[in-house]
Amino acid sequence: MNASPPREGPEASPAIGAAGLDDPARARALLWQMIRIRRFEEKCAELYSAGKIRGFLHLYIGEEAIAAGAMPALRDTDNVLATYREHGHALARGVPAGAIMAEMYGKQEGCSRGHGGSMHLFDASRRFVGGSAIVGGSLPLAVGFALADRLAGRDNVTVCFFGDGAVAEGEFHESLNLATLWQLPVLFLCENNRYAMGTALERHQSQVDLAAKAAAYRLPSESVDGMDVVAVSRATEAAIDQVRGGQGPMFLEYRTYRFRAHSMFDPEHYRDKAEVEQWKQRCPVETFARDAVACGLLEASVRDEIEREVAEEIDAAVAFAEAGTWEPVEHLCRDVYAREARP
Amino acid sequence: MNASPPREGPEASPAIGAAGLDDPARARALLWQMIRIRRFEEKCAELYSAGKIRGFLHLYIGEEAIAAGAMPALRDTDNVLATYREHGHALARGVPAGAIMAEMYGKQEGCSRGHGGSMHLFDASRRFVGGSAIVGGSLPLAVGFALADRLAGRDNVTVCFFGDGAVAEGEFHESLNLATLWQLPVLFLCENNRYAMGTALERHQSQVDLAAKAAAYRLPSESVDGMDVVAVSRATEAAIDQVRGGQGPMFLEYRTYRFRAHSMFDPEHYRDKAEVEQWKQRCPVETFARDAVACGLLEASVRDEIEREVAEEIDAAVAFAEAGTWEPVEHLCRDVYAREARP
Amino acid sequence: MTPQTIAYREALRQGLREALIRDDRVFLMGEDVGRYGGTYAVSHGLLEEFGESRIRDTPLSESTFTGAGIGAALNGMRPIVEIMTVNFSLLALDQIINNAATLRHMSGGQLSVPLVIRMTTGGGRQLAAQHSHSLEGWYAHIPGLRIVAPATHEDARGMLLAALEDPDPVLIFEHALLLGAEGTVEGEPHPMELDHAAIRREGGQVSLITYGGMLHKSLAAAEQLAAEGIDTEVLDLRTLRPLDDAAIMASVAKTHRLVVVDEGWRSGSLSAEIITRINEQAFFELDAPPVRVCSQEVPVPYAKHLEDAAIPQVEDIVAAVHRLMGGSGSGGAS
Amino acid sequence: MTPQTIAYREALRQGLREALIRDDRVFLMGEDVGRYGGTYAVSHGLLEEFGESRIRDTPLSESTFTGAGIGAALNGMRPIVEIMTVNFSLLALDQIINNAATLRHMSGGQLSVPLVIRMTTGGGRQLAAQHSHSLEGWYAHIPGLRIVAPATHEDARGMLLAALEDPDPVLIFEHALLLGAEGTVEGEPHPMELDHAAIRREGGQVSLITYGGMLHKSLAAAEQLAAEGIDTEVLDLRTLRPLDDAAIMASVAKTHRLVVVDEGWRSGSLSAEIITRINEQAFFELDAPPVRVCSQEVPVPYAKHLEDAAIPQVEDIVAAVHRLMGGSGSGGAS
Ligand SMILES: Cc1ncc(C[n+]2csc(CCOP(=O)(O)OP(=O)(O)O)c2C)c(N)n1
Ligand SMILES: Cc1ncc(C[n+]2csc(CCOP(=O)(O)OP(=O)(O)O)c2C)c(N)n1
Ligand SMILES: [Mg+2]
Ligand SMILES: [Mg+2]
Repeated sequence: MNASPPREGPEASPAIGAAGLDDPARARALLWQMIRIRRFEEKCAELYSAGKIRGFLHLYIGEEAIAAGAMPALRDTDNVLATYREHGHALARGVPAGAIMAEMYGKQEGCSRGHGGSMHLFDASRRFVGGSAIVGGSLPLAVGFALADRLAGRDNVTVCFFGDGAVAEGEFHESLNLATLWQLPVLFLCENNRYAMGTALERHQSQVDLAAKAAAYRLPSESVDGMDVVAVSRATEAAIDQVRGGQGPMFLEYRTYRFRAHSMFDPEHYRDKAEVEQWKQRCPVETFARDAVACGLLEASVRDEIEREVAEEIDAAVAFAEAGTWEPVEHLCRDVYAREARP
Repeated sequence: MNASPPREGPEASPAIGAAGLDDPARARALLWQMIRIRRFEEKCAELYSAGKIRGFLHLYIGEEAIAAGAMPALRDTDNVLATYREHGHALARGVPAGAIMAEMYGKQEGCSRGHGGSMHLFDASRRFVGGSAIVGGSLPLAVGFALADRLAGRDNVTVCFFGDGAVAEGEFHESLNLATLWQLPVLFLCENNRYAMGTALERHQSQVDLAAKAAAYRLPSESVDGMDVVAVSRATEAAIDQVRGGQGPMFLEYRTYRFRAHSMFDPEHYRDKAEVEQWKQRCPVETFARDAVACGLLEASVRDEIEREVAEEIDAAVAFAEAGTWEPVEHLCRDVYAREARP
Repeated sequence: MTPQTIAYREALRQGLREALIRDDRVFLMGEDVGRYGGTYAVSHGLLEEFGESRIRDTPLSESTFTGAGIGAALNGMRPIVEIMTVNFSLLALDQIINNAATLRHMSGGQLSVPLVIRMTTGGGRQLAAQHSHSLEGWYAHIPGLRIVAPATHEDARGMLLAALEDPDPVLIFEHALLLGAEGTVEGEPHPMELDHAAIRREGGQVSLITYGGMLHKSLAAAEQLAAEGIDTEVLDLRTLRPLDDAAIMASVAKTHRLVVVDEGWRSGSLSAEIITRINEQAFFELDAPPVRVCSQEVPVPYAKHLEDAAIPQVEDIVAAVHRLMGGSGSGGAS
Repeated sequence: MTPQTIAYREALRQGLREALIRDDRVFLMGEDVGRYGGTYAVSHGLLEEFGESRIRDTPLSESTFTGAGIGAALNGMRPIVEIMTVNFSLLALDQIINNAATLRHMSGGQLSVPLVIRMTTGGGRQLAAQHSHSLEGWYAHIPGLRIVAPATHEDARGMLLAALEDPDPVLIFEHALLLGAEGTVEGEPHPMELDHAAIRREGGQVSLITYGGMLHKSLAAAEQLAAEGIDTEVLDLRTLRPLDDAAIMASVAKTHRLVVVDEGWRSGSLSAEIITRINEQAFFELDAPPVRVCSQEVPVPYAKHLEDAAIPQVEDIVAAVHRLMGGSGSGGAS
C-alpha cells in the first residue's frame, strides 16, 4: 500500500459510495450511526448554548463517516484511543449516549463520573480510552497498548485517532518510529480535516501529503476519502486485518473536513464561508443517504425511521443526564490514588 | 539533490579522496586540522586518565573529516551549533585550543569559564554555540538562529551538527518541519556514526536511510562519505551556497564511525572489535594523508611537519590550562542573571 | 489623560502592539496567534497590522517553536513566544530549563537569552485536568528564569514591555479567568518594572499574600473581612521569581499574621516557599502560624461544583483568616 | 542468612532481577538498558538472562517510550521505564503529568496506571548544568504520582518491588553518586514498603530531615556533631510524595529543632514544603526557626570547586546545625 498524491479540494475520489455495498442491513447501520452522531452533536451545541454543557466542546459534524465507518471493523477486545473531538468515536464504539451526555453535564452517572467532560470520555469496559486534550498525547499510549498485547500474546489491534495538527508534534514522529521498529499491532488513524484550529494544513506541514510523510517511517500508509463511509469502512477493515495478522503497524489518512467551528469559541476568521459550503456538498450523511436510496440499497422511508429512533435515543440520553446526580464534594480527592493516601 | 541508498558497511563510496583536490595548501590545511583534532583528543584521553579532566568526555576520533571538511565552508558571521561531542567542531571553528583545554580543566580561562567542561564549549565571538548535552536539544535553537538572520535580512547560514540518535527525537521532526515550512537558512548536519551510545542504527530507526527520512519533509537532502574529507568539504560547500542563496534549509548525512567508546565509561559490549577494526581501515587521517602523497599533492615530509606543529600547539594548550586559575567560589552565582537578582 | 476602561485581554493586546511598534526586533510566534486571532483573542488584529513576518503562526510543536525563540533571542532578536496555555508548556520544558534558563551561566556569561514566553494559566473554566494547571509557582523553582504574573490591567499591559527590556528569559503567566475582566489603564502603554511586589490594599491586622488570578479573590475576601472589622492587607507579588522578600517581610512585620493564597496544588506550592522564607527572615514577627489557601491535591475536575471545590474561593480565604484570627494556633491548610 | 555487602548498583540490579522473575508482566524499557548494559551498568546481564522482549532498548524518544509505558500499564502490564537520568525526563513531563498522574481521576477511577519509572538524579560528578539536576522534590508537587528516593541498599533493592505492587505510577529516583557505594542487604530481595519515613539515627537535640543522596552526608554530619556532643536524629523520608507527616512531626516533637537537607535548588524546594507543614502541624513545638540546607540557585557548574560549592556538603550541614543551636534565631539558608 502506498501513498497517493494529495487532493487539494473537496472533490470526491473515484467513488466507492453506497454503490460499493450490497448489504442493506449494513447500509442502514452505517447511516444510522452517522445520523446518530450528527443529531447527538447538534443537541450538544444546543445544550451548550443553554449552559447545560460547559468548558470546551469540539464538534465532529462533517467527519461522521470516519467513526461510523471505522469502528465496526474492531473487536471488543481491541483498544481505541482518541482525542478531545471524540463524541462520535465514543458513540460508535458503543458507549451509551446517556453516559456520554451525563458526562457533559458533569454528573456522576457520566462515563467519567463528571470528571472529564466533553474532552475526556472514557469507558474501560469497552476499551475506549477516548479523551485526550493534549494534541499528540495519545499516540505514545497507543504504542504501549499494542506493546502490551504483543507481549501478552493477544491478537488485539489498537487504533489511535488524531488530527492533522498532531502530525507536527514530535510524539507523532517518535511513535511511528517506535511502532514500526518493534512491528507493533497499532493502526494510526489520522483525521485530516485540513485545519489545526485556525492553521491550514499547508501552513503547518512542509509535506501536506500525510500518507507520504508516514511512509517515510517504512510502515504501510494510505489515504482514504473520509467523506465516504463505505471507503472508510473498507480501508479500515483491510488495515485492521493486516495489522491483526502481525504485519506491524499501519497508517491511514482520512481526508475530511469539519463543518463547524473548531470549538464553541472559534470565530472562524481563518477560512472562507465558500470553502465550507463547498465541502458541505459532500456531507457524508446526505451523500450516502442519497446514493443508498438511488441504488436501491435502502428504502426512502428508512431515513425517517432512523431520524425517529435517533431522536428518541437522544431524548432519553438528555433525560438521563438531567436526572443524573452531582458527586458529593467530599469525594473530590478520591481516585487520585487507588490506595488512600495523604499527599 | 536526492537521497542515495544506505550503505551497510565501511566500504568507501566511489572515491573523491585527495585526488579530487588540486590545491596543496588546502590539502595541507585539511590534513593539519584532522591531525590537530586527533592529537588534541588523544591528549584529552590521557589527561582524563590522569584525573585532570573529569565528568563526561566524548571523543570524536574517527570522525575528524567532518568538522575539518565542513567548517572552512562557513563565514565568520555564520552560526555553528553542535553537541557534547564537539571538540573537533570547536577547534575547526577557531576556538583556541588553550581555551578549550582550560575549559576541560575547569579553569576560568576556559572558553566557558569552567562552567561547562567538555560537553559545553562556547565561543560567542566565533558564533560557536557548541555544547549541548541534551540529544536533539540544539536543533530548535538552530532554527531560531536562522529565523533571526532571516528577519534581520542577513545572509548568514546556521549549521547544526547532531548524531544519528538525535534523529529519533521529536525535536528533529519538529525542527525539520518548521525550517522547511518557513524556508529558513539552516543546514542540518547529521553525523551518522551508526550508534547512539550502544544502540545500533537499525535498532533505533525504522528507516535507516536518514537522507531519505529527511527528504520526507520536502527539503533537499544528501548522503556523503564522512570518512572522506574532500567529499565532506565539497558537499558541505555546495549545501552552504545553496542555503545562503535563500533556497531554504538542507539536510546532509555524513556516514562515519567513532573509533573509540561512546564516553570514557563505555565498556563497548554492543559491537564487535572486528567491526571497529574494519572501519579503522578507512581512518580519515591516514587515508587522506596516503592519497595526498600518492597523487603528489603533498610531500611525504608534510606529515611530520604537521605532527610537530600540532604537538607544539597542544603542549601550549596544556600549559595554558595548567597555568589557568580557579574562579573564586564567591562568584558562583554570578551570571545566573544579567541583572543582579535575589532568587 | 483620563483612564481607559478595558478588558484584560485588551490590555495585553495594547502591550503587544506597543512592543511591536517600539522595537523592530520584536516578533510574536505561537500557535494560532495570527490567522485565528489568538485562542483567547489576545492577538486579534495584530497580523493585519504587522504582517506575517512578525506575527507568526507555528505548527503544533511547542518544544521547537520555544527553542526557536531561544535561538532567535541568542541571535539578536526579541521574540515573544506564546505557548497557548501552561498545560502545553510541559512539552517545551526541556528547552525552557536546559537551554533558556541555563545558557548564560553555562557559557560563563557569554550568552544572553532575552526571550519572553507568554502563556495563560489557571483553572475555573471547566476545562478539566489537562487544561487547568496552575504551574507558575512550580516554574519559580528554576534559577535563570524570571517569572511574572500580571494581575492588574496596568501590569498586563506594561510587564511585557519591561520583560522585553530584560536581558534574561521572562515567563509571563496570564490567568485565563481574567481575560474578560474590565479594569483601567492610564496614558500610553509603558513598562511596568518587574522587581517589586505591590500592596493592593493597605491593612494592619492580617496580610494576604497572593498574585495573579487569586489577587481578585483576595481583594474580595478583604472587602468581606473589612465589613466584619478585620483590617486586611493584600500584597500582590507580581513577580514570583525572584520574590520580593523585603515587601513580604515588611507586610508581616506590620500585621504579624498572614495567609498565602495560591492556586497551585498545596504540596510544594509557592506558598510553602513564602512561608519558609518568613520562617527564615521574620520568624519572631509571627503571632500565629502562617496559613495557606491552595488548590486541593487533585487533577482539576470538569464538573463545576467539583472544580469550585478544588480551586481556592473567596469563602476559603475568609475562612482561613477567621481560623487564623481565631488564634487556634493549628491553622490547617485549605 | 548473613548480610551481603554489595554496591548500590548491584542492589538495584537484584531488585530488577527479582521483579522480572516474580511477574511475567514486568519488563524493562529505556535507552541502552540492554546491549549497552545500562548507562550506569545497573541492568548489565539482564538482557542475556531475560531476553530482548523483556529488556527493551528504545530509540532516543523519552516522551514516547514513557507514554508507551503508560499505555502498556493501562493494558495490563507492569512496565519499568528507565529514563536514563532526571535531566532527560523533562522531555517526558507531559506524559508523566498529563497522562500518568491524571488518568485515574480524570476517568472517574476507571483507569489505573501501575507504572514504575526509574531515573538517576543528582549532581556531584562534574557533569555540568544539563546533567546534574535534582528535581525529585519538584516532581513531588504533582498529585497522582508517588515519588520515592531509596537511600539505602535495602531500599534500592526492595522499593522497586513495592512500587510494582502499587496500582499507581511510582517514580524512583536513584542518586548517581550512590551507585558505586557499598552497603549491606539481608536475605532474598523483598518489597520495602513505600509509606513510611525511617529514622536512620536516633537523637534528641536536633533533627536532620533528608533523603536520597543527602542521607549519607547527613549521617556523616551527625557523626561529627556527636563528637561535639550534639545528639542528632536523622530522618530518611524515603518517599517524597506522599510525605510521612507523622514521622516528621514526631521527630520535631522530640527535638524541637530541625534542619532540612535537600539537594534541590532552595526556592520552591521540598524543604520548603516540609518546613511549612511543620508550621501548620507543629508550630508550637519549634524552639527555633527551622533551617534548610539546599543547593545554591545556579545551574550546576562543571568545575569541581564550584560544583562542590553549589551542592550541600557535610560542612554546610554541620554549620547549619551550629547556627541553629547557637540560637541566633535568624537562621539563614545555605
Ligand atoms: C499540545 C497541545 N498544543 C495545543 C493545543 C491546543 N489545541 C487544541 S486542538 C488544536 C488543533 C488540533 O488540530 P488537529 O490535530 O488537526 O485536530 P482537529 O481539532 O482538527 O480535529 C490545538 C492547537 C493542545 N490541546 N495541545
Ligand atoms: C535527551 C537525551 N537522552 C539521552 C541522553 C544520553 N545520551 C547521551 S549521548 C547519547 C547517544 C546519542 O547518539 P547520537 O545522537 O548518535 O550521537 P553520538 O554520540 O553517536 O555522536 C545518549 C543516549 C541525552 N544526553 N539526552
Ligand atoms: Mg485538524
Ligand atoms: Mg551516533
